Amino acid sequence: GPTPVPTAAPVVVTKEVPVVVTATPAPTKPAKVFKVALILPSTMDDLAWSQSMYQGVKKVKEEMGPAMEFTVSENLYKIVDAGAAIRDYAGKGYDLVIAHGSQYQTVVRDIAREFPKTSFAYGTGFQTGPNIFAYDPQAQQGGYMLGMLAAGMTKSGKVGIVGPVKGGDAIKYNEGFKQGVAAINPKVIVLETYTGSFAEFVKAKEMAATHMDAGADVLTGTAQQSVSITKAAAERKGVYMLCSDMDQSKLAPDTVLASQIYQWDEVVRRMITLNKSGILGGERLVLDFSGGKLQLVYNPKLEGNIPKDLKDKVEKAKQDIISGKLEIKLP
Amino acid sequence: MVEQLLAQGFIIGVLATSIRLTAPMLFAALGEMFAERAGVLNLGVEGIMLMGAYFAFWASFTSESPWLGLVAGMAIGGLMGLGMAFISVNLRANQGISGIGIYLLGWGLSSLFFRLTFGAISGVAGFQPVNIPILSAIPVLGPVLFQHNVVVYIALLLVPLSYVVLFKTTFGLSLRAVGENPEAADTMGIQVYLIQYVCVILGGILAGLAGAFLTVGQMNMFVDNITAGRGFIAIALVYFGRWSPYGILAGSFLFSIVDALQMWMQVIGFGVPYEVLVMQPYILTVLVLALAVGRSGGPAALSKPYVRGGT
Amino acid sequence: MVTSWLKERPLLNDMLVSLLAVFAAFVVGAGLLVLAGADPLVAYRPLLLGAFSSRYGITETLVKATPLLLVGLGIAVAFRGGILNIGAEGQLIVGTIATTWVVLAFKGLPGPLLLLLALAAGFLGGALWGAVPGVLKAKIGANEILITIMMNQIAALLLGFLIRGPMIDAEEVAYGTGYPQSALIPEGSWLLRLPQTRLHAGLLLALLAAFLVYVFLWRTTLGYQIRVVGTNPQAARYGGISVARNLIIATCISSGLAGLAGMIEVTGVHHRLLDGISAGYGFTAIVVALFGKLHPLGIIPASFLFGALLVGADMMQRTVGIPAGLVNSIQGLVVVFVVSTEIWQRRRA
Amino acid sequence: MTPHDEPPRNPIAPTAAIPCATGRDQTVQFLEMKGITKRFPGVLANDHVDFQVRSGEIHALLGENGAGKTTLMRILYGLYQPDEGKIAINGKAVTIRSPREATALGISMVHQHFMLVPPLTVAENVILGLKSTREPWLNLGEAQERIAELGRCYGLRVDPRARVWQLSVGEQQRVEIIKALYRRAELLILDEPTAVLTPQEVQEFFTILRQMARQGQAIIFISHKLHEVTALSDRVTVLRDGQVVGTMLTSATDRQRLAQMMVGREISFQRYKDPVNKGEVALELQGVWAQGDKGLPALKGVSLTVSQGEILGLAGVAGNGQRELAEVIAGLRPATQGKVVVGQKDVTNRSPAEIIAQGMSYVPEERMRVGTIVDFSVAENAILETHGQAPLARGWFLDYQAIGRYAEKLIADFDVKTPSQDTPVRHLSGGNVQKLILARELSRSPRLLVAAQPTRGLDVGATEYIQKRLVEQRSKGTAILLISEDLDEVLALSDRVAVMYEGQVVGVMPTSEASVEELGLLMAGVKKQLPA
Ligand SMILES: Nc1ncnc2c1ncn2[C@@H]1O[C@H](COP(=O)(O)OP(=O)(O)OP(=O)(O)O)[C@@H](O)[C@H]1O
Ligand SMILES: Nc1ncnc2c1ncn2[C@@H]1O[C@H](COP(=O)(O)OP(=O)(O)OP(=O)(O)O)[C@@H](O)[C@H]1O
Ligand SMILES: [Mg+2]
Ligand SMILES: [Mg+2]
Repeated sequence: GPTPVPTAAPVVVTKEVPVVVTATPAPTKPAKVFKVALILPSTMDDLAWSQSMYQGVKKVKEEMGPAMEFTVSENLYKIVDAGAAIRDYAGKGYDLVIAHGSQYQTVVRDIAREFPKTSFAYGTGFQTGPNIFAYDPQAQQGGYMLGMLAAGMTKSGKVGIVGPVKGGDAIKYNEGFKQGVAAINPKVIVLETYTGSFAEFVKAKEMAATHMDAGADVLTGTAQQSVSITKAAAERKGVYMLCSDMDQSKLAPDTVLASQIYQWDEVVRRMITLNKSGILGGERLVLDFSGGKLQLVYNPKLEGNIPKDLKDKVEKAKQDIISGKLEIKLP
Repeated sequence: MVEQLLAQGFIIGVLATSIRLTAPMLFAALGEMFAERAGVLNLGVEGIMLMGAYFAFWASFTSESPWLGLVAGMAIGGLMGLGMAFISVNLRANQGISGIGIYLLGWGLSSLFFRLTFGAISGVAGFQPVNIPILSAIPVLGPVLFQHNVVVYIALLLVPLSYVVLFKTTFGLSLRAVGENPEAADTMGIQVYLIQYVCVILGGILAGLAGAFLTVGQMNMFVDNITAGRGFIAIALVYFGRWSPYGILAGSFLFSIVDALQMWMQVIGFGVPYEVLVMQPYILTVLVLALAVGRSGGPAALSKPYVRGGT
Repeated sequence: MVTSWLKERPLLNDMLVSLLAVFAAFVVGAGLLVLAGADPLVAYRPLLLGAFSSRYGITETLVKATPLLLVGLGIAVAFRGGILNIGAEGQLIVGTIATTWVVLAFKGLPGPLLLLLALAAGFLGGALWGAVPGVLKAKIGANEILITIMMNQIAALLLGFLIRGPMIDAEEVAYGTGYPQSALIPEGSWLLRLPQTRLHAGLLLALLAAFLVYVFLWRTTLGYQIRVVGTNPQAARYGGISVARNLIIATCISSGLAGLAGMIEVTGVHHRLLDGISAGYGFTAIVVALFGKLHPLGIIPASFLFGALLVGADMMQRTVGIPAGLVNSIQGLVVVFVVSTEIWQRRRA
Repeated sequence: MTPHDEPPRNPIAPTAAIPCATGRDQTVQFLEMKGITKRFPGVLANDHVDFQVRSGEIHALLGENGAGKTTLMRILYGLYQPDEGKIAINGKAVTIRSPREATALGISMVHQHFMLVPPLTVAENVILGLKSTREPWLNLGEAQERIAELGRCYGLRVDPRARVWQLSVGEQQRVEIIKALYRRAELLILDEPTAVLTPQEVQEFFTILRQMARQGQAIIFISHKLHEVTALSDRVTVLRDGQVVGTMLTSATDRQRLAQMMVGREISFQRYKDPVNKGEVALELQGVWAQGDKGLPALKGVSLTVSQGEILGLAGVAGNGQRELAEVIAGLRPATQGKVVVGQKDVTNRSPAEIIAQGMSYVPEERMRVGTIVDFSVAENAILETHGQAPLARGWFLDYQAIGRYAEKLIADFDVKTPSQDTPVRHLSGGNVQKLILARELSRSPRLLVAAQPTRGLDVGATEYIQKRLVEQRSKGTAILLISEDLDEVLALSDRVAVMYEGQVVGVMPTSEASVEELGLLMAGVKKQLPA
């Protein structure tokens, strides 16, 4: 039978947003209301990169209540459109404009120059500016731990990565994953493929199937199309999926073993605080396990299947990463 | 590496995958073939596929029956075909533009409705592969041909069926005449507009079916823009196949097999950059077209709206 | 009565019909808005006025109109020569690649010279990409629709490959983000901009191009030949006009203009090579060209109209926070309704 | 849903019976059209036309180009709706909303421009729109048999399995007739059917028509060739400017009178020609071979010379290689063997441009498809070959003043009837299109003019004018190769006559020594002239 619909929250919000805005049109807003705009490359319900950030901001919004105003523009993968949106928000006097993708770096830099009073943020990235925050998830850290799990759980000795494009968040995660696998069992083969797009869902699923035909019994992957991988894995017996960005176990309760999840709310909170204290940018906000902004969550339903010693090894690696004893190098 | 390439598992994998990839292309391309044979160029296939995909998902989700999903996909496809027919046959709109309009509309509506009805990604059971008894046991051939879900078989059967309809029935004769020379057909008492309507609607139904296959036969879920350009490829394949069912079968299978092949080559891990591998099906199509297909006129009256008495 | 009165004023008639069509589209769209839980009256304000109300709206409209105009002109030239160029998207991308590569390769040169180089590179890059289907059609009659559709995909993937491999920004590699994008092009090669906006000098270039295309098609012997070939190839051969030669010339000019649009996007807007740099201008421009009745004087307003529609739609989505899908739907409705009412417009040759 | 969408009165194909014999009452008034009026933007195509046809009669319909003949017939066939007027069949008032209804009423039409679907076979074309006896399946086998049968008893030889694009014009003509017979038409409309046939074919064709009439079929026969009308028809109706000038028994009138009724003035059928004074050879063909569209050799070693100041008439049945020959000379079709010399220059397989530069002009058989760009204005058509030359062009740029003056001159010199030089050619009548082409081709004062079917489908007036201009041009010293299937024309204009049969020149003789009978035999391939 069909799996139940997960939280319908996004729907509620898309309806709630207009009310907020129309209630208080941009120019004549009371001074203390803090206005945040969010630019998303895919949809706010992609169960991945975009939705994770969207929910982060939403969380902060719920805390601050009327003191904060929050608008979101989705599906702006194309930089031209995103640029238009960013500029428009800046012009409308928003305090913080978050462009959620590394591809936005250039446009953000361009526009930030012309709106010195506005805070801008983008990521994954490192180049900051006087009024630009760059946030930088250390995806390789969670990748490493999930890699360890993969190597420990595989029976066939083959695990597969279905990537979107070779860049940004994806390569950092994949790199960490491969090192994690090697740490547990160098003999385990890592199959690595890319669809060439963030949104080739059908191809992603067929690639996942190909991985499994080739013998892989643990899969992973990033970006919005990763739901396809999860789905593909769910349709075969005895295959595990390891998620990044968000926990997709709702979509496949018997397949998703563990996930690395991003605590964006922390990042957003930090940026708001800085902004209010007059610091509009210049800081590179790192998301990692030590800061607790990255977390590893197990799917309670399957957690039991993981051998104790493997889980301990992962836990140890986590502690070493936090303490800085273990650093995952990127090529 | 080479021995891996020659391994049986590899070959079976490639062929099986390519057949799964072929199915949606076949539905959409065969549908477009009928429309174009009757003289109507429908560039809106992509949009119709997306609508079919969404409604099939919605229906099978709520009814828990993938079959109802297929029906819903075909229904909405036919409806959009009807719209396209009205615009291009009665209103004689430029078929190039109206197609693009239909595409935008279909894409937009599908993702809008999805947001309103679901709001979050979720899955359906969809069609499960059925192993045809005995046949599926045949080594190599079995796994390749006889271990798919029923919709794949429907797609393959549609090829000879379309051929028969096109070349062995009165209706087929009339529609070929309409696409070649509507004035002559008209003077011979053929109801040109009626034929064009039927064919464009049929094209819509099949495009809807193609979309439905993606959501309830392949992905078992819906996501925004799930077709990712397959509708346009299908149109290309109609030219590739020179408006003939068997030509289209050859084209879409060739295209899919190369796609499946490049996936496997990535899995096996060649030194080649993956972009180059992903490019292969497209490059190949261009080459085949350039070297083999050559001149392919197509129906003489294609995309020329017909009005009795000229003007 | 009215209709007959309008018949004497065909242009007014056409505009009125189009406006009514757009209105009808919005009425239907209003239904969808209500469905999405938004108040149509609130939503439509930014859609209709957004593009004109603010300095931002106006300039953004022009920013979008610029590539639409250039590509649209190209598509018109091809059309007049009897070719349906669906490949503008790919040609535009290759234009951006060629431009960025040349500009980065000759960093040292003074700005103006660099810009001239970029101009040539963009045009030639697009033209070369377009020459493939052009030559194949002219020499072996291969179908250009199919080939250009395929070559669009190839171009996109080629771009991806280059900005991840050969052309990737050294800094990105150094840091390890490896985000796929080229290095910034030297400031000298940036087109002039109106401060506080993205409006750049490329617009003037596009308008100049419109004038030149008009002159080319209707005032030069080559333009005449291309139109003959496009309208009746048999008559062309009979009249001693080489069909193959003119087909190739037409496609090259067409794709060259698309490449030029790419050059302008790089030097005017992005200042570097990025994934998804084209934003589907190649397709929208087909609609623009046909709206503009394949005539520069029509394509100029058409490109502005669509620029405004795109900008207004974005603003509507932002101010009212409706799902992106609704925006596509309404744009689709507008296209469908306007094209459906052509039958009540004067038919132009 | 569709504007012409009516109750499915789809006629069932008659099951195989003897297709020939069906006796009908010869005396009844089969068709009566009363006060038919049809307006087109700016034209009154039919003006209160009264027109009757009896079963078993052959009724000729005469009139100049644009007189309204085709329009009247298209109304009868349901392709146009009349603005005013009534139609009665067998005394019953009817409204004919579409060809389907016309067919159901026993009306068939052979159109001035054939209504065939080239990629389909003859059989497929014939059964188009008919229900098969094995619905929904096609029953081509049965159709092919019946077509063969009809072919036998009417002497209409054509292969039912051949694809129509492979057929000669004459064969296509037969397919059109078969379509009518197959449908058991009681009234057959023939719009200029003989324009494409040889004398022999015309004779056969007339026999067929007379036989059909004897069986009680009513036949409406439209032609510009008065001698055919007088030879074939029982009654004649003459149209001028959309009005009926009169209807009379054919026996009670003659060519001169009919011509006068049509045109409203005297027409001279004599051609006064000054004697030949041959100049140097302008065109020389040496053993030219070439392939036809079907990939078979269409020219098998053609050798000819045409000198300046003479008209060489090239007679022959349609589809014996005349068209291919013209195309080879014009550089539009490659010669596989042999030599083509224009002036002193060997132009074998050179580009059309080069050959044009050698002073070759060509009036192609297909006016609308090849000779002109119908969507372009008269002026733009006038400069097709010369647009690159001064004064029309200055460097890369066109000079529209000069072009305007040039077009005006052509229009005036060849009195082309057109609203303005900016009018699209598609709005001109056939005769005026031909005048425009001739004007364009002659204005280059060519060394050689190849004219293919220059007067086909043109009315007496236009024909007379075109022929006059050709003779003038020849006297100015141009060498003219006149390709025509109209023997009278060939005999009237040529100084020498050549005959083509199956891709070869089977005879060349001075016109003085040529007779219709002899030429006819040569054209039919019965007789072959021994090389003198
Ligand atoms: N028995 C067959 N097996 C496989 N393919 C076939 C067969 N018969 C025909 N085809 C394919 O169908 C196409 C159309 O069939 P066919 O050419 O017989 O009909 P047609 O009337 O010529 O079609 P067209 O409109 O292309 O002329 C052929 O070009 C061929 O590719
Ligand atoms: N569809 C049409 N639209 C506008 N005008 C038309 C149309 N068809 C015919 N006419 C005009 O009506 C008049 C009669 O045309 P028609 O074809 O009946 O003449 P015709 O006697 O058949 O001439 P021809 O001997 O050249 O065939 C002409 O002036 C023609 O230009
Ligand atoms: Mg006529
Ligand atoms: Mg064929």
